Amino acid sequence: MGSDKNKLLDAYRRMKSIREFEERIHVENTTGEIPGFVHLYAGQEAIATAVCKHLKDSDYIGSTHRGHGHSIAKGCDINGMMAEIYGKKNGLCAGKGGSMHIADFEKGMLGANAIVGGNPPLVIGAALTAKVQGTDGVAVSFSGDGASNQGTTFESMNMAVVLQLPVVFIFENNGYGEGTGCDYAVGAESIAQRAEGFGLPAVQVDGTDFFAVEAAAKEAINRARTGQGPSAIEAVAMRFYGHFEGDPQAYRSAEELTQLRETGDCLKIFRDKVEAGKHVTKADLDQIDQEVKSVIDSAVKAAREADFPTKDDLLTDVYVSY
Amino acid sequence: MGSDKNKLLDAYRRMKSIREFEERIHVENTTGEIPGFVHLYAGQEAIATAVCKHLKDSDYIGSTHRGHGHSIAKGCDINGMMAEIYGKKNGLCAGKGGSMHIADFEKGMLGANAIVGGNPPLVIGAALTAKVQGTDGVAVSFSGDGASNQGTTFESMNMAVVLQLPVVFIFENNGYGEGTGCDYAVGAESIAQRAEGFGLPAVQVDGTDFFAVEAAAKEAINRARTGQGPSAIEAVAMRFYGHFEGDPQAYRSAEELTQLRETGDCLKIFRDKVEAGKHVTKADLDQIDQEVKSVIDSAVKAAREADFPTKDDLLTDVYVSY
Amino acid sequence: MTQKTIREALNDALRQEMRRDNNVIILGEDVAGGHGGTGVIDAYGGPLGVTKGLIGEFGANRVIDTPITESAIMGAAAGAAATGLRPIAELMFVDFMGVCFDQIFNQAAKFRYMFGGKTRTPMVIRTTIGAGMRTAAQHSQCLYHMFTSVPGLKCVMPSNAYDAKGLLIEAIRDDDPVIFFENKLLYDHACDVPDESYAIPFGEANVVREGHDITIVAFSRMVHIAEEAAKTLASEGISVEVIDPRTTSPLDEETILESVEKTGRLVVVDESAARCGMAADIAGLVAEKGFSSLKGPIIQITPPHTPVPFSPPLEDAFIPSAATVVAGVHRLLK
Amino acid sequence: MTQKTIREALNDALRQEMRRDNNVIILGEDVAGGHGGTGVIDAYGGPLGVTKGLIGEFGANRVIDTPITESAIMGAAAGAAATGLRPIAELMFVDFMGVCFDQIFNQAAKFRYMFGGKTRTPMVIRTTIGAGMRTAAQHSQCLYHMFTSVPGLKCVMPSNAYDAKGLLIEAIRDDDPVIFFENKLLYDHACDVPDESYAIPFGEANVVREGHDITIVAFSRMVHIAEEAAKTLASEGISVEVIDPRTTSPLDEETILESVEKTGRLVVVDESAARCGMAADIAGLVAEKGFSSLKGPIIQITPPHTPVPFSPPLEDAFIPSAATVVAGVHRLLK
Ligand SMILES: Cc1ncc(C[n+]2csc(CCOP(=O)(O)OP(=O)(O)O)c2C)c(N)n1
Ligand SMILES: Cc1ncc(C[n+]2csc(CCOP(=O)(O)OP(=O)(O)O)c2C)c(N)n1
Ligand SMILES: [Mg+2]
Ligand SMILES: [Mg+2]
Repeated sequence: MGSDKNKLLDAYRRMKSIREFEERIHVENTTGEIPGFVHLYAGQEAIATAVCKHLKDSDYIGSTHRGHGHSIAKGCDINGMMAEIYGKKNGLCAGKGGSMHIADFEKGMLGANAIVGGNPPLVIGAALTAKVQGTDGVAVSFSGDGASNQGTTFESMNMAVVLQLPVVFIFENNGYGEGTGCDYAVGAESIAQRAEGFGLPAVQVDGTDFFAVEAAAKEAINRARTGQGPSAIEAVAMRFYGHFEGDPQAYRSAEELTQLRETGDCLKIFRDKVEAGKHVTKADLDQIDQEVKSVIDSAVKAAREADFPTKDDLLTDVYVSY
Repeated sequence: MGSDKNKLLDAYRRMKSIREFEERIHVENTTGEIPGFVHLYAGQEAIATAVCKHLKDSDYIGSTHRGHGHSIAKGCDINGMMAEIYGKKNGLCAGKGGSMHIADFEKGMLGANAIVGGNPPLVIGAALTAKVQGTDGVAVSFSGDGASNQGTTFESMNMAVVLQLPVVFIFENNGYGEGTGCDYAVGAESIAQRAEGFGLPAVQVDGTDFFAVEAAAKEAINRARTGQGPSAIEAVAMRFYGHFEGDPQAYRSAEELTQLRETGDCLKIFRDKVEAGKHVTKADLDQIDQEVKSVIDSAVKAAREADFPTKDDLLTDVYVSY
Repeated sequence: MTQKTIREALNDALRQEMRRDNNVIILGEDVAGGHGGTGVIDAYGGPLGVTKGLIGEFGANRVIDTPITESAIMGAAAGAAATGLRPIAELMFVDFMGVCFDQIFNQAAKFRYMFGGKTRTPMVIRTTIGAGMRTAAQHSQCLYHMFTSVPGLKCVMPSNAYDAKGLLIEAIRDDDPVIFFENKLLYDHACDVPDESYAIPFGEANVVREGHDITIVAFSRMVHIAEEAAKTLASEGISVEVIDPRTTSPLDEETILESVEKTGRLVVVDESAARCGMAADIAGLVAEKGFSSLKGPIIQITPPHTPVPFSPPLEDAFIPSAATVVAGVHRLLK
Repeated sequence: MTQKTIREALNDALRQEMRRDNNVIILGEDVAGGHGGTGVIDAYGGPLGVTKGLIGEFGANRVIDTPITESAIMGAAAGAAATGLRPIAELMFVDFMGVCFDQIFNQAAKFRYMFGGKTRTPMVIRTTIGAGMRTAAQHSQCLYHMFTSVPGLKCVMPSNAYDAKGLLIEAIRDDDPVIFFENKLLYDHACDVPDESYAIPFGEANVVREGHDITIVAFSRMVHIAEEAAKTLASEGISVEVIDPRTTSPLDEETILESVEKTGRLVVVDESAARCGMAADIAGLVAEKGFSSLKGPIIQITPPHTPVPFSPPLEDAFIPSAATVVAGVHRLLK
C-alpha cells in the first residue's frame, strides 16, 4: 500500500519534473542565454515516465532531438542536464553536446540524437550487448511519428526480430513531424499496425494515460527481459509547444492549440485518476509541485552561473587516443 | 484467338530468350572473356516476363544486380546487352556499365543496380514524373527478398502511399540473399504481409506460374495506371544458379539443387499448361526454341568480335557539360 | 535593382524557373508544411523559409511535402530527373547526407557515366551548411569536400545574394546533378539583386577583392571572413586578393593560378574539413600547377580535426575567424 | 614464420582476438552464411572468405549473420560498442557506405566528443576497396578520403599481410571507431606472417624502400605500384623512397616530412579521388609544413575525375599504374 503510494508519487514527481523543466526552458529561452535549438517534451511526459519506470540503470534507452523528457525519466541528473543545455563546462556532456545530444551512459541514457531515425540502430546494438553477454538487459528506442517513416527505423525493427533482441520500440505519435501531420506522412493505417507487419507484437495506447502506457510497457519490457524478443508500442499524445522554441505553429489550428491542455494534459489526467483513488491526496501532489519547482529553480540558477568551457577544451575528447 | 496465341508465343519467346541468354552466359563465363560479376536470372523468367507484358516502352522499370531478365522482358536489345556484358564499346552502356548497370531509357529500363535497395527510390521518382506530368505512365520496381529488408525499400513504399504514386513493387523471393535464407533474414510472416502493413494492396503469388504473376501484375499495374496508387506483389521462384557465377552454393542442400529444375522450372510449367490448351502446339514452341537459340548465338558471336572502348572513352560522359 | 537577402534571392530564382518550365518541381520535408494536421498549408515554406509562397502559386503537384525519408526524397528526385522532370530536392541540413548519400553519389552522380552517356539527370539538391548557430555536431557541418570529390556531381556555394540567385537559376537549368550549399548564417545577408532572371555560369570564380601581396581563396561564408581579414591587413599595408570560386566542381583553376602567379602566396580559408577538405584540394592544385610562382608555404585555415562543438566559446574557436586568417597571413609573410 | 595471404592473416587476427576477449564479436552479411535455407552454416565465411571457420569456433552468438541492412548493422555495432562489446562489423564493399554513413560519421565517430568524453566506441568496420576486378562504378571505389576527413574515425589500410594482421589486432584493441580498408586485389598477396599475436601501432608509417632523389607516398595497393615504379626508376639511376603511411588517420606526418626534407621531391600515388582525396591531403600537408624542402612541384597521381568504368581497357587506364607513376616522376625531374 505504502509502496503503491510511493510508486504513484515517484511517477508524478518524474512527470512533473519534466513538465517543469520544459516550461521553465520555454521561459528562459526568451532571454537568449540558451544557445541553439530546443525541442520541448511537454505534453508527452506520461510516455517516457511510464516506460522508464520499468527500466534499471543498466538498461538502455535511445532518444531523439526531443530528449529532455527521456533523460529525466531515465534518471539523468537535472542539474547536469540544465548546465548542458546552457553550454556549460559542468554539463552532462561538458558543454559539447547541448540539448540535442544529452547522454549519460551511467544511467543507461545512450543519447538524444539530432538525426531523425538515428537512435533505433544504436538501440538494437545495446540490446545485442545484453544478448551476447547473456544479461537480462533491455534496450528501448524512443522515436517520433515522423521518425517512424525513416529507413533506419524499419531496418532496426527487422533486425531486432531476426536476432530476437531484447528491445522495445516506442513510437511517440504527437501528431506532427515538424509541420507535417502524421495523418499525411504515415501511409499506413497506424504506426503500430505497420510495426506489427514486421513480425513483432505491437499495440497502440493513449499516451496521455500514464497507466495505459505503463501496462503496455510492462508487458513489452518483460517480454524483452525474458528472452521473448522485441515489441513495439505506439503512444499517442500531443506536444504542447511548437516543434522547436520559436515555431509559430501555423500547421496547427487555434482550436487544437487551445484544447491541448484541457483534454490532453497527462498530468491533469494522472491527478484526476489518483486523487480519486485512496492512496494519494491532492496535498501530496501539491507538495511535489513545490519541491520540483525549487529543484528546477536551482538548476537554472546553477546553470546560469556555471562556467563555460574554454578554448583548451575544443581539442579534447575527439579520440580516446590519437 | 489468333491474338491469344500470339500473346502466348510472345510470352514464351521472352522467357525462353532470358533462359537461353543466361544459360549461355553461364557457359561463356568459363572462358574468362566476361569481365566482373554476373548474376543469372534463370528460374525467375516468368516473373519479369509476366509483369513487363503489361508495360509500354514509356513505362519504367528499375532493376537489380540480377537484371538481365528484367532488361530482356522490358525490350532491351539483346545484342546491345550481350556486348555490354562483354565490356564492348557497342554495348548498351558503351562498355562503361557492364552486367550490373545495364540501362536503356528508350525502352523504359532505368537500370540494373548494384546497390541492394538502390532502385525503389528511383522508381518512385519515375512514377512521380508520370504523376506530375499527368500521363498514365506506370513504374515498376523489382527487388529481391534480401532487398526487401533494406531501409530504402521501406521508405519508398511509404512515400509511394503518401503521394499515391503509380508504382508497383515486385519482390522476387528466390529464397536467398547471397548465402542467407529469406526465412532467416525476413522477420515478418511474409514479404507481402509486411508490405501490406505500409498501406498498399499486396499479394503473394507463385512466381513459377506465368499466369498467376500475369493476373496479379495486371491488377496492380491497372490500379497504378488508373490513379489508384501503389501495390506490391511477392512472387516466389528459386534461382537455378548460384548468387553469382562461381558460387559453390553450400547454403543450398543437394536435394534442393536437384529438385529445382524438376519442380520449379517456369518454362516447363508454362509449356505444360499451354500445350494442354488448344492454341499452341509443341511444335510452335520448339520452333521458338530454335529461333531464340540462334538469336543468342549470334549475340555472343557479335559481342566477342566487337571492339573494346579505347582510352579516349575514359573521360567522356561524366557530365553533360563541365 | 533592389536589395534582397539570400533567402529572397533564392525564392526569386525558384519562382522564376518554375514559371518558365513546368517540369521544375520542388520536393522535401516541409517545403510547404501543413499537410495533414489541423492548420494551414505553407505553414513553413521550407524549414528556413526559402520556398515560402511557392505552393500557393504552383500547387501541391509541384511543391511536394514528403515524409522524413531522405533516401526516398533523393532517389525520387534522381528518378524523376532521369525521366523528364527537373526536380529540386531539399536536404534540410547537409549533415543528413548520411541517410541518403547512396542515392546521390552512387545513383544520380553515376547514371550518365555508367549508362554510357545515354541519360541526363537534371536535379538540384538544395541543402544548408555551416557552423555558428549553436546547433552542435549533427547540424553544423559543411561536408562539401565529400561531394566535390564525387565525379558526376557539381557543387555550388554562393557567398552573396546576387550569386545565390544567378547560380541557382544556372543549377536548375543545368543537365547534371548539382548540389547547392546554402550557408545558414548567410540567409539574411543582402545585396543588390536584379528582379529579372539571370544565370551565372559554373566554374567562374569571382575575384571579390584585388590585391598583389597574397591570394586568399575562400568558400561560402568564409569569403566574408577573408574580406574582413583583408581589410585588417590592408590597414597594415598588406594587399590581399580574395577569390571566391563559387563552385568547387567545376573549379576555376585558372583564376586561382593566375592570382598566385601574381602574388606568389596563397592562404586557403575553408570551413569544410582539416583533412582531405577543400583547403587541401586547393593547396594540392597550386603545389602542383602553380609551384613555380610560390614564394612561401601554402597556409590552410580550417577548423580543427574535431566535430563541431555546441558551447558558444568552443564553437567560436572552432570556426575560422578573421583573426586566425590574419595570423595565418602573418605566419606566411614572416 | 609462415607465408600467409592477407586473407589468412586477417583470419588469424580475428581468431586470436576473439579467443582473447569474449566481447569481440563479428556481424555482417554472410559473415558465416547459410542461415535459413537448406544448406550448411558457414557456407560463405564472409563474402571474400576472411571470416571462414570463425562461427565453428565461436558460435552464432558471436559471429552474427544479418539481413542486408547496413544502417542497422553499423548502428548495432556502434550501440554495442558503446555498451560493452568490441564489435567488428563488415561493410561488404565500401561503396555501400551511402546507405549507412550516418551511423558511422554522425553517430559512432562523434559519440565521444558530443558526449563530453564520457564514452568509448571500440568498434571496427572491415570493408573492401579498390578497382581492378571489373566490378564497375558501384563496387570498385576506395572512398577512404571521406572517412579520413571525419574527426573521430581512425582509418587503416594495410598493403601487405604482415601489416594486415598487426593492424587489425591493433584496431580491435583500440578504443575508438576504426575503419579497416582491405583492398580486394590484395587478398591473395602473401608474405611472412608470425603465428603469434602482435599489434602495429597506428600513425607509424612504413618506409617500404629507402631512397634519396624523390619521395613517393602511396596507400594500400598503390604501395605496390609505387614499388614497381621505383624499381624501373632505379634502373634509370633515380633513387626513390617509398612511404606507406598504413593509417591515414592518424597520419605519420613526421616520416613524410623528414623524407621530403631529404629528397626535396614528392609524388603521391593514391586511388581514392582526384579531388579532395588523400593525394591532395598529403600534398597540402607538405606544401604547408615541408615547403622549404621542396625543389619542385608536388605531383599527384590519381585516377581521373570519373566513376570507375567497367570495360577492362577503361578500368586499366583509370587505375594509377607504374607507368603513370614513372611518367609523373619524369615530369617532376624535368
Ligand atoms: C535525418 C533527419 N531528417 C530531418 C531532420 C529535421 N527534423 C528534426 S526533428 C524533425 C521532425 C521529427 O518528427 P517526429 O519524429 O514526429 O518527432 P517530434 O519532433 O514530433 O518529437 C525533423 C524533420 C533531422 N534532424 N534528421
Ligand atoms: C547495399 C548493398 N548491400 C550488399 C550488397 C551485396 N549483395 C549483392 S546482391 C546481394 C543479395 C541480394 O539478395 P536479393 O535481394 O534476395 O536478390 P537476389 O540476389 O536473390 O536476386 C547482396 C547482399 C550490395 N550489392 N548492396
Ligand atoms: Mg512527431
Ligand atoms: Mg533473393
